Formats: sequence, structure tokens, C-alpha cells
Amino acid sequence: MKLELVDAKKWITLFVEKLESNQTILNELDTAIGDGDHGTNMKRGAEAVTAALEKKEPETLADLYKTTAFAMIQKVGGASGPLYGTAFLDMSKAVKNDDLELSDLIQIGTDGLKRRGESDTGMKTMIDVWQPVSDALKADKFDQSVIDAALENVKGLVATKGRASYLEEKSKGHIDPGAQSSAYLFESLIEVLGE
Amino acid sequence: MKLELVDAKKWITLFVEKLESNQTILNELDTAIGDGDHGTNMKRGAEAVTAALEKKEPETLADLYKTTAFAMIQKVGGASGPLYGTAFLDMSKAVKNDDLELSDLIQIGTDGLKRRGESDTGMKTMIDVWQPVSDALKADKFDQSVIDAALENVKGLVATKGRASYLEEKSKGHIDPGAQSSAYLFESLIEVLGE
Amino acid sequence: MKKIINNVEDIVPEMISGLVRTNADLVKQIDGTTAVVRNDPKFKENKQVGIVSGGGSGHEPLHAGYVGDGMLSAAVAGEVFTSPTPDQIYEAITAVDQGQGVLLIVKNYSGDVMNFDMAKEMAEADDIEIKTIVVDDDISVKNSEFTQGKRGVAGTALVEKIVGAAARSGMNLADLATLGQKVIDNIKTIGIALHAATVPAVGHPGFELGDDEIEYGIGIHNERGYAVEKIRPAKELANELIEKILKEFSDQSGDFAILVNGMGGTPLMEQYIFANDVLNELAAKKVKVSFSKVGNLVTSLDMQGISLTIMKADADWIKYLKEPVTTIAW
Amino acid sequence: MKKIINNVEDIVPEMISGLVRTNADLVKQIDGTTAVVRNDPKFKENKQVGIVSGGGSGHEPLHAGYVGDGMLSAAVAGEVFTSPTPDQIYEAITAVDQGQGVLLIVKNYSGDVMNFDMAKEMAEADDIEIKTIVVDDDISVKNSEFTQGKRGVAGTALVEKIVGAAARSGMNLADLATLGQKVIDNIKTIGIALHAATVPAVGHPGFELGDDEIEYGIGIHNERGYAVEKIRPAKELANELIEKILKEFSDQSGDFAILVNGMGGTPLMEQYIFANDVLNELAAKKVKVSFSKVGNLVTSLDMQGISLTIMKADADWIKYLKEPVTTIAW
Ligand SMILES: Nc1ncnc2c1ncn2[C@@H]1O[C@H](COP(=O)(O)OP(=O)(O)O)[C@@H](O)[C@H]1O
Ligand SMILES: Nc1ncnc2c1ncn2[C@@H]1O[C@H](COP(=O)(O)OP(=O)(O)O)[C@@H](O)[C@H]1O
Ligand SMILES: [Mg+2]
Ligand SMILES: [Mg+2]
Ligand SMILES: [Mg+2]
Ligand SMILES: [Mg+2]
Repeated sequence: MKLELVDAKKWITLFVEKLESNQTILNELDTAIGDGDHGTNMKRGAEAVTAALEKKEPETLADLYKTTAFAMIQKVGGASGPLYGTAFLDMSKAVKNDDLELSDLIQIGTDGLKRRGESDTGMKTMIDVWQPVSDALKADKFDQSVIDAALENVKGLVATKGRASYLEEKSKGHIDPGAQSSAYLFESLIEVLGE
Repeated sequence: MKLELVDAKKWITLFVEKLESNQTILNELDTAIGDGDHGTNMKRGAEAVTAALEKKEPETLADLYKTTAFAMIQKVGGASGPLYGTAFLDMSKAVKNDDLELSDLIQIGTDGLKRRGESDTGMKTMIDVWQPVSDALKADKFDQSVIDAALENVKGLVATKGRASYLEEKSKGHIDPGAQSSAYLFESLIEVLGE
Repeated sequence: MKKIINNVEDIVPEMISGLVRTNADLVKQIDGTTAVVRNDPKFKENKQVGIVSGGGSGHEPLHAGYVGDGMLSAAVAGEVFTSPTPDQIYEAITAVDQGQGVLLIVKNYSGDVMNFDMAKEMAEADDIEIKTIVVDDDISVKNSEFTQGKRGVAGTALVEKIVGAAARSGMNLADLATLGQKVIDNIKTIGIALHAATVPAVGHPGFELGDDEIEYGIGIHNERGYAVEKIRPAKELANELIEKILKEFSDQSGDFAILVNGMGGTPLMEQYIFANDVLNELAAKKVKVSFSKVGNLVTSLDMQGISLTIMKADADWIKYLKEPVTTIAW
Repeated sequence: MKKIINNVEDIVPEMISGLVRTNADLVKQIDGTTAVVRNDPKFKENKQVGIVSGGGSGHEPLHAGYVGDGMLSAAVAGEVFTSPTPDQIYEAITAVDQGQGVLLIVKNYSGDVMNFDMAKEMAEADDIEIKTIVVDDDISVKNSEFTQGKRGVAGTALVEKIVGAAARSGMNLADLATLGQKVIDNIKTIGIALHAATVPAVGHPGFELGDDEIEYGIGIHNERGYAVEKIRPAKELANELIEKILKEFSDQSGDFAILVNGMGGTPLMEQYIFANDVLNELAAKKVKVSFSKVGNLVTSLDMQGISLTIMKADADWIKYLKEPVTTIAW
């Protein structure tokens, strides 16, 4: 399965909409186990992505992901800026290869996260959503239940990367804010694929 | 009427006792129209007076008042320290004259307050208790009702000296903290005279 | 009340002890007092008129934080919000007199005025020449012959800086007193509080404000102000205070200095935002700002709030304000 | 939430604007960024290795308050509690490079580390030599290969002072990085909060504490600590923190430096009282304190609380700490 440009645009648009409308939830999740700003950070990124896409309509998938990446890198800051930025930048480079499957694309984004964050699954980060989604896409079993299960799993983990890791055991029982924003990303993808 | 040394000692002892047990009330009065420390200031003075009197038993009335004055001047600070200090210092000097009536003594203390504070009756200060007490003593009509009336009068005044004057009209309706501590002084006197 | 203290009665001596022990190259404590005096080598080398200030504690870094070459010679700390006693002030005076007399900088409160007055009388008995200037920069209080008059607030720091620099330059006592009075006449301050201070001995805030209320015209001892209103954007607060203050100056040409002062519990972030708005509005009004300073200079314990001080300044005063100084906190 | 601000989104640019406009002789803003760079004449005259730090805002005066001769060359301010972006850090690097390379001082947070890393990659593409040191002085967090590791907190100010002074003295980039790392390895900090900070975009305190409770081991971004307990006298708090910190040093002989740091909403009065208790306890334990500093150096918005930093120091480091410096806030 591959994503057409028009669908990919919808995907990103839905994502930034969800970020804007769920700022408070993301901040609250981050207040519990981080520093309370993940919603604000992603909202800033969302606005920057919207502005960049309006300024210049992307003509290729590579363009679209690169514009998204640059907006995130330059406007989000924090941990999530370079992470989302790196994932989309790597996806932008890879998507120039016409044969790239959607499942490969997401795996490449996931690998970008792992490289930038020096991290992996099981550390209670956004990677714990990206990797299961990538796996499900490969197995052609991607739906909402994958995301729900990933979030449920993240909730039970003890954080070992990012601010939440300072809380050690106490980080258990909370959804990681970056995992939640990534859930919005992939829920947007489901909406696009379901059409 | 004159006060014997033994009675004067009782007077001062009762006064410092009342100051110690009414610290909170005086602080609260001062919180309403001042800076909330009159009780703490007077408690510090009370402890200093007690310590000084224990250290060296005064042998004359002049000694007693001077010891009280010095303790107040050195330990109270704020506005009330120099005021009570000056009143007792002036009383200490004057009491060396054997003919001095109690009413004259209190008037001399009152005059000391007026000099040090550059103030007079009607300004919502401790003077509004001292002067009526002095007047009543002169007229041989000194009892609790004089103090009650003075406090009632003070309550209705607008402050024009001390911190309470910053509140202008809003200072009305509150008892001046210095007037209240002076009321304790003269209630102690009544207890001594009543015996 | 939650405070990092031990016994309430030990607050001031322990604070002064902490201050002098962590700044031993700058200041030392005068034995048996809670007064601090310069301890830098230049103090003995360059003789000058002594500059002594002081007052109740709770306004840190005022005054002890301003002791040093080019500012105060000594500072006397009273109990919290309570004027120091005459004997302590007298000790500070004698510790700094170098034969050229001593200037006392007093904030206009009954207690301070009376205690410094008694100390002055004591020092004069030792033939030390003394002059006193009384700072009364808070324009939220009406000045009238029939009241205590205006309070001394944040502008005190500017007075101490200017007079201190002038004293270092060799100015004599009479001229320093004249300069100080002229400076005081040209300083206007007004403050707002978002949350009152908690006096340790009292244990709760001096007054209560609603979740969206601020009090205009507060003093530095929890004295209430002239109005309680809903909080507004920093910009509007700045404009309101500026308008109130500028009314006090008949002439708005020439140099001005500003001080944006945090009350103790308000972070620098908000102070800089407010300062930015102040500079915008003064620029719009064509008022020339030749010196500006931002920070917790004259505080009120843990009060949340801010004050704005505007001074109409001679070129000399601006120079004195800008001169480097070696103190804990300027 | 009551704060003296305008729009939440404008907090950082307005704050930086207020800071540079009120300190124009010391610093200037880099166009199109919220980074500030030295603006004193010596900056151009005496060429040296550039020292750049930065991080989320809300810790003022860190870092912009430490830009000046003998400390930082530039500071980059991110959004509140949010790492600045690589493009802004890159601008700061290019603004201060004088051909001798640039040292980045980064606090150990995922975001800071990643964004400074991206900026380093960008600057290296311009052939600017870059080294990075990562401050991780907060011992309330366990250090392990499997976590983010310890956080960078108040000790950062000491690192910036020592490395800044060494850079001014002409030390080269490689030696500065080595020195900085050695300093970091010898700094230990632990903090307590009486009241959490309110992030403006969030609008309420990060966590709630009871009227008599304090939290041990908090970070500077409202990160909760390792224990909530009833508040105790300053003396006991000092002893508790000292004991925790001294355990980290195998050798308690030689020189030590201490920093008592206010978190933003705690008045100097309490900081000095606490410092006094710290000095008492260290004296009792025969630990030699050769440098001490007290104040709001590395804050957390309006958090009420305090942190204690203890550093085992070489004689050289003490000298670097004591050297005069021309910054807004050191
Ligand atoms: N090293 C890392 N690897 C992967 N993800 C990380 C890492 N560090 C942080 N994250 C993710 O970033 C999220 C926090 O983002 P955000 O709150 O915007 O940044 P900050 O932590 O700087 O405030 C976390 O919830 C987590 O998902
Ligand atoms: N100028 C004055 N003349 C007479 N009494 C005064 C004057 N100023 C203050 N007082 C008295 O002092 C009292 C306040 O004392 P206190 O609270 O101990 O000192 P402070 O005002 O310095 O905090 C007032 O209630 C008032 O009675
Ligand atoms: Mg966050
Ligand atoms: Mg009082
Ligand atoms: Mg008082
Ligand atoms: Mg953050």
C-alpha cells in the first residue's frame, strides 16, 4: 500500500487539526510525567506546518514531508521538535523512491526517532506507538485497535528516556504525551485510509 | 494620688503579661491597618522588660521606668519602641520629683509621645488612649469606662499618623493597635489601683 | 505558612549571618548587632562621608545588599517590617564615621524616622556630624501636612546608588544631603500586588485577593493600596502606572531613569515583560530613558507584584547610576 | 493563574526584548531570534573561544543574565521549559565564533541535547569547530545507562562561570571542554519545592502540595521529586540535603564551593537563613568552603523552593569563580 499526495496532505491536515484541538489533553499528560508543555509545543508545530503548507503547496510527497519536518524542527523545540522533525525528514528523503510501501515509510520514520533519541521501544516514548503501527502495517493489520493497544501498553511502561524517566516507577500508569500525539498522527492516517 | 514602687512594679508586670498573652490580637489589629507586627514588637519589648527587671531589681520609681524605657528602646524597634521608650524615659526623669501626682506622671508620658511622634490627639494613635486616661486621672474619674470610651473613639477616627494614615478613610472602623496596647497598660493600672 | 526558616525570632540574626558569611570579602557584621558594614580594602583606604541606611527586614537585598564601594557604608537591619533600634543604628554610625560625618538615608515611616532620630541624637553627643534624608517616593499615598506623608519604597535603591557614588567621588556631607533631597524630590514610584506577603510572625498573607484580582498602590509592608481590580495584560498595567506617575512631573523633557522592581515572589520573566511594555509606552510618549534597571531590588518578603519607579534625572545622576559598584546585589 | 504577561505566545520574545533594552550596553538580540549575544566593547577586542548556552525559558536569569565578559558569549532562549530550536542555536554559534571554535554548554534534557546536536551538525557544515559539554548535576535522579540520566540544574551557573572565566583567559576549545567536563563531574545539586511553578500555557501549578508539605528532589521544570514530607526547620532541611550530597563525594578534603539557589518565588531572606545553616553544618563536618554564592540564579518560574549545590573545586576553579565579571545577573 502507498499513499497518494492528496491523501498524504489530508493525513497531515487531520494531524495538525487534532494537535490544535487536543492541546490541553497533551499538556495535561505532560504535566503528569513531564513538564506540561507537549500540547503547547505541538500546537506551535501544527500552526507552523499549516502556515508553511499554505505558503507553498507541496508538489511531491517528498516536499510535503520535508515542509512538515522543517516546520517542526524550527518551531517546536523541546524533545518532540527534533524527533518529529527527524522522522519526517528521513521519510521525505526515502519517499523519493517510488517503490516505497507505506509500512516501510513508517518504519523509516521510526528508525529516525530511534537514531535522534538514542532510544528504542519499551522506553515509554512515542516510539512505542510508531513501532507497533509500523509492524501492523507490514502485517496488513493496521486499525484503531493497534493504536489503542499501543497506548495501553505505553501506560504500563516505566519511562527510561525523556523527562518522564526522572520519575522512574512513578511514571507507570500514565500515557506518555509523545505517544498520545503520535496516536493522533496515526488516527489521522486511519481516517485517510478508511475513506 | 501617687504610686508606690511596689505597686508600680505590679503595674509594669501586669502590663508585660498582657502584652505577652495578647500578641495575636495586637498583630491582627496591626494587620488590618498597619503591617501586622505590633503584637510581635510589644512581645519582644515585654520579654526585654522582664529580663531587665529580673537582672536588676529596680530600687526607685525612676529606676523602674528607666529600665522599662531602655528595654523598649533597645528591643522593640518600629514606631512603638521609641514611643513607649520616650514616654517611660520622660516619666523616669520626672518621677524623681517626689511631689509628682500619678495624673501628672501620665501627662508627662503623653507629652513625650507627642514630642517623639510629632503628633497629638485625634490622629488615631496610642495618644488617644493616654490623653483621656491622663484627663480622667486629673478629674479623679479614672476607670475601665474611660479606656472603653477611648478605644471606641479611636475606632471611629481616621488615622493621620503612623502606617494607618496611608489608608486614609479606610482606617476608620478599626481599633489602632498602639491604642490597644496602651489600653492594656492602663487596664493593668486599674488592676493595681483597684486592689 | 511554609517558609524555610528556623525560629521566627531568629530570622533576622540568622539571615544577616548567612549574608555576611557568604560575602565576607564585601561586608562584615558589627558585633552584637544585626548591622553590616563594608569590609573591602578600599573602605579604609579611601576616606569619605559615611552613608548609613537601614530599616525593617523583609526587603532584601535592601539595604545590606547595597553595602560596598560606591554605595552604602553600612546597613542596619531591624526585625521583619520593623524599624531597627537606635542603639544598633548608633553602632553603624560610629563604625563608618571617618571624620567627615555621616548621612542617614531613611525611608519615611514613623518608626524609622523616630529610631534614626534617636540614633542621630546619640551620635551627635559623640560630636559626629549627622544629616538625614527621608525617602518618600510612593505616590500612591497622598502627601499632606496632616499625615505621615508618602512612603519610602523602591526608589530608595536609586537614592542609595546616586548618593553612594557621589560620596565615593568625595562630595561633602552638606552637599550629599542637598543632592539626596533633590534626587528624592524627583523619584516617583507606584506598585501593584498579585498576592500579599506573609509576615512570618503572623503566618498568613496580609490581605486576600481574588484569583483574578490585583491591588494597586500597595506598600512594601502589606499596606493595602487604593484600588482592587481585575488583572489586565502587562501592557495595560504598564500604561496605567506610567500615566499615574507622569502626572507628577511637570516637565517631561530631559533624561529619565526607570526601575522595574520585583516584590520578591514575582519572577524576572514577568519583570522583563513589564519593562518592555514600560519602554514601549515611554517611547510613545517621547520620554527619554537614559538608565533602566530591572530586578528584585526592594522586596516585600514573598509578595507577588511589581513596582515602577520613574526618576527625572540630571546628567550627573545618570553617570552616578551607571558607575560600577561592588556590592552583593546592585 | 495571575501573571504579569500579555499573550502567552509572546512571553519569550517580549521578555528577551525587555532584557536587551534594559541592558543594551551588555547584550544585544540576534535578529530574528530570541538569542542574545555580548554587546560590550571587549567582545570584539579580545578574541576567544565562544561559549554558548541556552535552553527553555523560565529559569531566568539563566542563561541570558550570564552573557558578558568572563562568562557566556551568547545565550539562546527557547519557549518556556522548552528547548530552543536548532536554527536559533546555530545563529548564536555563528554570531560568536571568532575562529577559535565554540563550546556548547547544554543541560541534560532530551530536548536540549537533541536540538543542540542538530545545531552542532549545522555549524560543523560551516567548518566551525564545536564541542559540547552536558551538565547533569541533579543527584536526586539516578544515573544509569538505561535512563536519560541526571538533569542539569543550578550547578549550570557554576559551570558557565568557571568555563567562561577560563575562556576569557585564553584557554583553547579542547581544554575548555575537558575543564568543563571535570567541573561537571564534581558538581552535585539537590532541590526542594514548597510550591510548584505555574507554566503560563498550563495555567495552574504543576503539582499540589499540602499546606505543610515540601517535595524533595524536584527538577527545574516541575518534575516531581523522590519524596513528599512535612516541612521542617531550615537547619534540618540543610542537614538532610548536605548528607545526601556529601555521600556523592568520595573525598571531602580540599576546597569546596557552594551555591544556595532560590527557585524564583522564595525570598532572599529564606535563602540566607538556609545558607547560614548550610555553612554551620559544613563547618561541623570540617568541609572547607572556599566560595559561596546565594541568590535566584537558576529558577523555575514562580516555584517556591531552594536548591543546594556543592562542588569539589580545584584552586583554579575557585579563582575563576571569584573573578569579577560583567553580566546582568552573576
Ligand atoms: N530520547 C527520546 N527518544 C524518543 N522519544 C523521546 C525522547 N525524549 C523524549 N521523547 C518524547 O518526547 C515527548 C516529550 O515532548 P515535549 O514535551 O514536547 O518535549 P520536552 O520533554 O522537551 O518538554 C515524550 O513524551 C516522549 O514521547
Ligand atoms: N507619629 C506617631 N505618633 C504617635 N503614635 C504613633 C505614631 N506613629 C505610630 N504610632 C503608634 O504606633 C503604633 C504602631 O506600632 P508598631 O506596629 O509597633 O510599629 P510600626 O508601625 O513601625 O510597625 C500605631 O498603632 C500607633 O499607635
Ligand atoms: Mg514537555
Ligand atoms: Mg506595625
Ligand atoms: Mg513594623
Ligand atoms: Mg519542555
